[in-house]
Amino acid sequence: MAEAVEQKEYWRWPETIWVDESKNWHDAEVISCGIDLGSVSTQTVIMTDGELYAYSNLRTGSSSLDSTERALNAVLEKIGDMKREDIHYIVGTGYGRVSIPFANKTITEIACHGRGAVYIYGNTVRTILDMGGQDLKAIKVDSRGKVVNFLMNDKCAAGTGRGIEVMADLLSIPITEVGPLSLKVDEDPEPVSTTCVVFAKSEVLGLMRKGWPKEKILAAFFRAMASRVVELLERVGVEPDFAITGGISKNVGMVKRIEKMLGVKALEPKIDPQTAGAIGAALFGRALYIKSQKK
Amino acid sequence: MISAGVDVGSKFTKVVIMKDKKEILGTANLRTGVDHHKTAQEAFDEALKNAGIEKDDVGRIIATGFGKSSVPFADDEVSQVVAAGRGAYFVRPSTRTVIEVGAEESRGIKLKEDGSVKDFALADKCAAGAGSFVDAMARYLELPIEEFGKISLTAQGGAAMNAQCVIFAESEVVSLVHQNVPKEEISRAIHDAIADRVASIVRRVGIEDDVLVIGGLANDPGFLDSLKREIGTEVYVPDSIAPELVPAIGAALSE
Amino acid sequence: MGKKMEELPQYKQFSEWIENRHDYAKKWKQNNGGKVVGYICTYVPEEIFYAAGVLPVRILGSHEPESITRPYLHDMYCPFCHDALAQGLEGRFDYLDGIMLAQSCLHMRQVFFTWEERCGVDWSYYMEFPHGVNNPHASEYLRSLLEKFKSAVEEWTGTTISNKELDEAIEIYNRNRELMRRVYELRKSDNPPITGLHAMEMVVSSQMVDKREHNEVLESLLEDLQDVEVDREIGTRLMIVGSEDDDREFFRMVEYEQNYPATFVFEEHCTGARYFWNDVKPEEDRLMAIAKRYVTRVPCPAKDWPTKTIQGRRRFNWIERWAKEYNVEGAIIMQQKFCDPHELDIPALRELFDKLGIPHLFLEFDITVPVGQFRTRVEAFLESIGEEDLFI
Amino acid sequence: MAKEFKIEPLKVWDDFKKYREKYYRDYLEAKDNGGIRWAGSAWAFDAVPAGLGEDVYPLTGEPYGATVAFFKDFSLQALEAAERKGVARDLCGYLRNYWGSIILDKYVLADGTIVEGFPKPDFNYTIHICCTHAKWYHRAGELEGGIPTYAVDISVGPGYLLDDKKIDYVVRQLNDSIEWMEKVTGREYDDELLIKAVYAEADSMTTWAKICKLNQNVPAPLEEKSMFTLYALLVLHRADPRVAELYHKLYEETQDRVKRGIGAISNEQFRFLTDNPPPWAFLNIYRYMEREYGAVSLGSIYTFGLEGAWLGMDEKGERWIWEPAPTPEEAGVEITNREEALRWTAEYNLRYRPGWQHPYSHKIRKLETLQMIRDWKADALIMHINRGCELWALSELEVRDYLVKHGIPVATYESNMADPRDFDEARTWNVIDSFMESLGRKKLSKQ
Ligand SMILES: Nc1ncnc2c1ncn2[C@@H]1O[C@H](COP(=O)(O)OP(=O)(O)O)[C@@H](O)[C@H]1O
Ligand SMILES: Nc1ncnc2c1ncn2[C@@H]1O[C@H](COP(=O)(O)OP(=O)(O)O)[C@@H](O)[C@H]1O
Ligand code: SF4
Ligand code: SF4
Ligand code: SF4
Repeated sequence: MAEAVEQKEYWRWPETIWVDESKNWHDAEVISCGIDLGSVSTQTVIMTDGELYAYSNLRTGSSSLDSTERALNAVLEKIGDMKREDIHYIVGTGYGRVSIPFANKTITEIACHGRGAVYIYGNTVRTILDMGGQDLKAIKVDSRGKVVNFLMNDKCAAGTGRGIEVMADLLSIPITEVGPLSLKVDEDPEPVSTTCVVFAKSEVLGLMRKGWPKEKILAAFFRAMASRVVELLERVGVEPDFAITGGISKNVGMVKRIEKMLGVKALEPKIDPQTAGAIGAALFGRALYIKSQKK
Repeated sequence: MISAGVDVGSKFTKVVIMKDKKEILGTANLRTGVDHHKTAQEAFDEALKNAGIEKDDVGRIIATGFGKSSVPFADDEVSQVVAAGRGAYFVRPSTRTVIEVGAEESRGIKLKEDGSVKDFALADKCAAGAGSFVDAMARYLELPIEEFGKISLTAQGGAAMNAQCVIFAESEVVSLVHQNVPKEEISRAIHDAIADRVASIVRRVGIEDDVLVIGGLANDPGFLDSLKREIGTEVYVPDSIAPELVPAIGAALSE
Repeated sequence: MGKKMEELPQYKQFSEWIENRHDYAKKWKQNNGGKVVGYICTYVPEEIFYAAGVLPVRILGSHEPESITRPYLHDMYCPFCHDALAQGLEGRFDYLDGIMLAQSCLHMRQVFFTWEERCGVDWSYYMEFPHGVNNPHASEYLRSLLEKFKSAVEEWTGTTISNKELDEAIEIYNRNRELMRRVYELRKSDNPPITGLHAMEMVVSSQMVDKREHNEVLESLLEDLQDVEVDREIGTRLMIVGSEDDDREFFRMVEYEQNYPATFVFEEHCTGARYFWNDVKPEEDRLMAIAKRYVTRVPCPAKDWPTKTIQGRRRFNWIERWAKEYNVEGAIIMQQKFCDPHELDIPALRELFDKLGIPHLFLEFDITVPVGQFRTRVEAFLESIGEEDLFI
Repeated sequence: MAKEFKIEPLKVWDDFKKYREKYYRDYLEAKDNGGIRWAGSAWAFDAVPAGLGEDVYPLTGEPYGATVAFFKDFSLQALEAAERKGVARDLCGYLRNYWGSIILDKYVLADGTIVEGFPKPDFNYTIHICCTHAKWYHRAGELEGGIPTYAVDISVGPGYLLDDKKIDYVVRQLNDSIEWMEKVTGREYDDELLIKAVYAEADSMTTWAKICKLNQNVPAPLEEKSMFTLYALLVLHRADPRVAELYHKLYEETQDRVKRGIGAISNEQFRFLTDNPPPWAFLNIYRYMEREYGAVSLGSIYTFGLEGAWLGMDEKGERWIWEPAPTPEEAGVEITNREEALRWTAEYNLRYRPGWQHPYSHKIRKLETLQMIRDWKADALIMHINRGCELWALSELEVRDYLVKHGIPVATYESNMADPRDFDEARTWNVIDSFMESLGRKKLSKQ
């Protein structure tokens, strides 16, 4: 039995930790925290009186408890003098929200992305597409960011972030480059016929054998994925303004194709859209804290 | 005469060199690269080296496996089903049912008394019952694959996986981890899930003794254990040769 | 003050019946010396079996993963079928003396045929059943089929079924229906004393046990319900509409394990209202009376299409009525994966709820439901209906 | 060395192609001259609307769905359009192509020309036997903005168990449907035209059975891929006397081919049957079999039995008889009025259509298929596990098991008749090659 050589991890996307150095958190009345424990990534957001103050964006490890601890500690360390007790309210969201032991409350990622998107993009946003690690969500919100309607893909992982990671690995291209590379084709080829991640692998290998360049394969793959996404979006009905949150919003190959198929441009984010869920959670945290004080 | 079988699998490329269709002279097993052609050549060279012979000594080369058409130096091709059947019959002539589980594919083959194929069934779309599933899960639990297979044997059983798909299975594993389910139980649940899927394919051809399990996953004791339990009958693995080499043997045996 | 609602012994009884359904049937056989027949699909005219002293029990699945049906059933047949057939192949229904199908969807037929062949039963009966139940000739046609069916049962059991026995059976069945409707009636109140979980268990257990016994329990339940203490927060009033559904895990998750309170106030299922809502209206020709009941009952989507005109679906009128009467705030549209009859109605069903202004959530069920994935959806759905507090 | 057979193109081929092309165009243009358009299942009682006049043009849904499927690009658009409207992906593939066309408001002609505006029928007229038929048109009617729809329930059990009550049930509905059509169209119904159509229908269907039977000869005079084109007129408009006439021509020509030993392929050395509707976008499977293995597909219970009229199950339900069913003339029946015409068409269809027998037991299809293997001297069966039609999916795996137990080799591949996304070329060739090799057949190119 030959050794299975571990390849370079092309799927690894860059992690970030950020603090707004211009602010002094001691001035704030309410310090709220949102933690979005996703299947692929974990974001921790600290807000001071409903304003973004600090965040981290890290990979989710195989033990989520460690992941959240790590994520929260990473932000606190970066801030320097903030301790966990200084935070008034923590809201957990995301796939693993129930396993954040120190959260005061949990709220679904759907509500949080809706709320977070309005914070990031402004209150004209009506339709949000959240493209994350394992699922897609099409969310309609009102001007406050309250969810009016939503749809989620469930049956199939095709068209999700994990799927793109698998593809990046297979083609040995860093995940941050698959998007730009896929746009280097003049015209999109026919989409791959299986959007199934597992079977797309053999289809992709087949295309490689046929001598297709990698950008063409990616184009075919993203086109197939984008059409699944658009299908989901059109089922809730796209109303402008339209915005994309979640990790795949950083993949221009997907974003451009989705925009083209929909005939609608997505708003440009001012803040890392992967943090939308955690921002929403932190905002809810603030509201809940204020409410609890009134009682 | 010396013949060689080259099995270009989706993950590993295997070569077996045989003498007079009786004796195995040398073997090789390399990870299939993006360039199949190159891997096949390298694996072939390595097998020659192991056998201590030269290329010109080999009279006939037969390719099989999912990349069989990218072996330019082969004289002929044989389908995976026929190769697996032939190989299985060679290593264990009493075999009637062959269960092959490779990295991405699995199949069930029913053999006649003389070792020829009577019926077969391949995994359908969206069936994650194969080796890559194990690889992904082992990686997720941060266990070496050998370890991952072994610990399954010590489990009590009871945890279940519902996901149909490798990708979703990952999140099921995450949630099992969250529930503090011990790793051996998770391993067992994964093996049960794969065995379940493999069995449901093999049942299409009907399971008849003896059952021989081949392909890379036959190295995994946890899988074999779950499979036995699932189909309720004894299963065998080749005893003198690695189970993933069996299709390559079958290819080397082909006319 | 009465008992606490969750402690009512009748609720426990329903769930015990479901859990020990096989033991119950075996014991029933011993005690009554009669035959037990497994039926597939609620269009089976149970009254006729009952009149012949046969206990009809419904064949349902067990919600456990299985790997034994795929050699026979197409992958894209619904999970309920796979699950039901698995029970037969695993021998869990070994005690059955016979099985019967009243023709409904295609998937169920395959279960029946494969069961006939591979699960070993002495007697089996396939009854054609008009699919065009909205067609004026359906009752008469069904009556002719019932007549044949009745003779077959008589021959099988060596009895003759006279009007007297039919009347008795009709009465017991009607009584069961009426009692269950009365329990449902209580759910219109602001504080329903029964959750969807218990209501579903009530209906499912009635498909598994002797209706006489079931009636007794229902009667005592109605008595106890008069002054029961509702010690739970009702929260959002939900209705569930869709295919066969006896998945207790799901109900439990929604009503008992949610972040936000919610209660099902209505189940429009063939394991819910569709099963029992309509009575047999007595008339001289007993078979005609039975035929009319099954033709005019709340139809399943497999049979609900107009034979002429473009008018709507009969089932939708019921759904609309129930949604209003029970003051429904949100609907869960649940469907067995791959169930064609339901799928064909879903786009129109969504339009209906839109029209009624009732928010709705669509879920596809499998043999085992991914409770984790569903939890998020249900929670988000409940958040979107209520939870104004989050927005200041 | 294998024997070489003479081959010749079919002379009637062009006539069949032309009829089909004209059919879709006629439907499109029907309104220009005040004609009537109706749409419905290919299994609808085609002869009944014929009584509304000589200018009545049908559009049958399944063949339309298959036509769409054949043009992959358009099909993708249609399927996606339907899915966006919440139509589930596992529903009948034809239906999704059809609803998709309505939603896109585009109509495709036989040559692939895409016309803007899906032509709405005056009414939908269909039958219901699978779970889909009636609901298909009910919803289509809604999507089309309220087109009236009539569905005849024909799920009355297999032909050999028919009784008067069952036939009555169907005939009554047919009678009602005529009144309804008169109301919907405002036209007066002409019984003479009905009678003519009923004769033509039986003539077409029985003649097709006779043609299929000729394929029992070695070499087979026809192969299945061409038969898909040839049987199409039956699903389009079998009650049209011109269609009956074309089948007579085809029958004569095929008889002549048999007499002269003309084969469908020149190198016939392996004979197989298929099962279920094929993946329309990938009929190259058949060419692959011919080219690589000298294998000819003789037909299937689908091509023979969808629209062919056969005696079928004997009265006891023990034996399947592959003999053409009698036409009224052959049965010595004279049809003189509406009631007789409706009774004839009901009974003839219910009794003699193989496709209408399957949903009532596994046994029928098992006996039917095994008998077919024997009568047509086939070496094997290649089964398409079709995700696109749940009616034909019923029993298929039981049939497979039954054949294997009887020593008949069976291969299965998975795909979809009308959704090209479900076809996996590499996997399919893999199955076929494995299968042929396991039967000891080598590719001709490698010999
Ligand atoms: N910098 C990046 N460039 C391109 N893709 C990225 C980048 N960062 C993350 N992604 C994509 O986003 C996915 C993770 O999305 P995310 O919303 O964080 O998932 P979740 O919250 O569900 O865990 C990754 O799988 C990857 O495909
Ligand atoms: N020692 C082992 N323990 C467990 N699984 C193994 C072991 N060795 C190989 N495998 C499994 O076998 C698979 C490879 O099988 P193989 O038959 O060589 O694949 P293929 O021919 O499809 O490329 C790997 O994906 C791995 O999951
Ligand atoms: S295996 Fe493929 S088709 Fe199935 S759920 Fe996963 S990605 Fe989707
Ligand atoms: S859920 Fe649907 S497909 Fe399944 S048995 Fe019921 S009606 Fe049939
Ligand atoms: S599912 Fe099959 S039988 Fe039903 S309408 Fe579609 S093609 Fe016809």
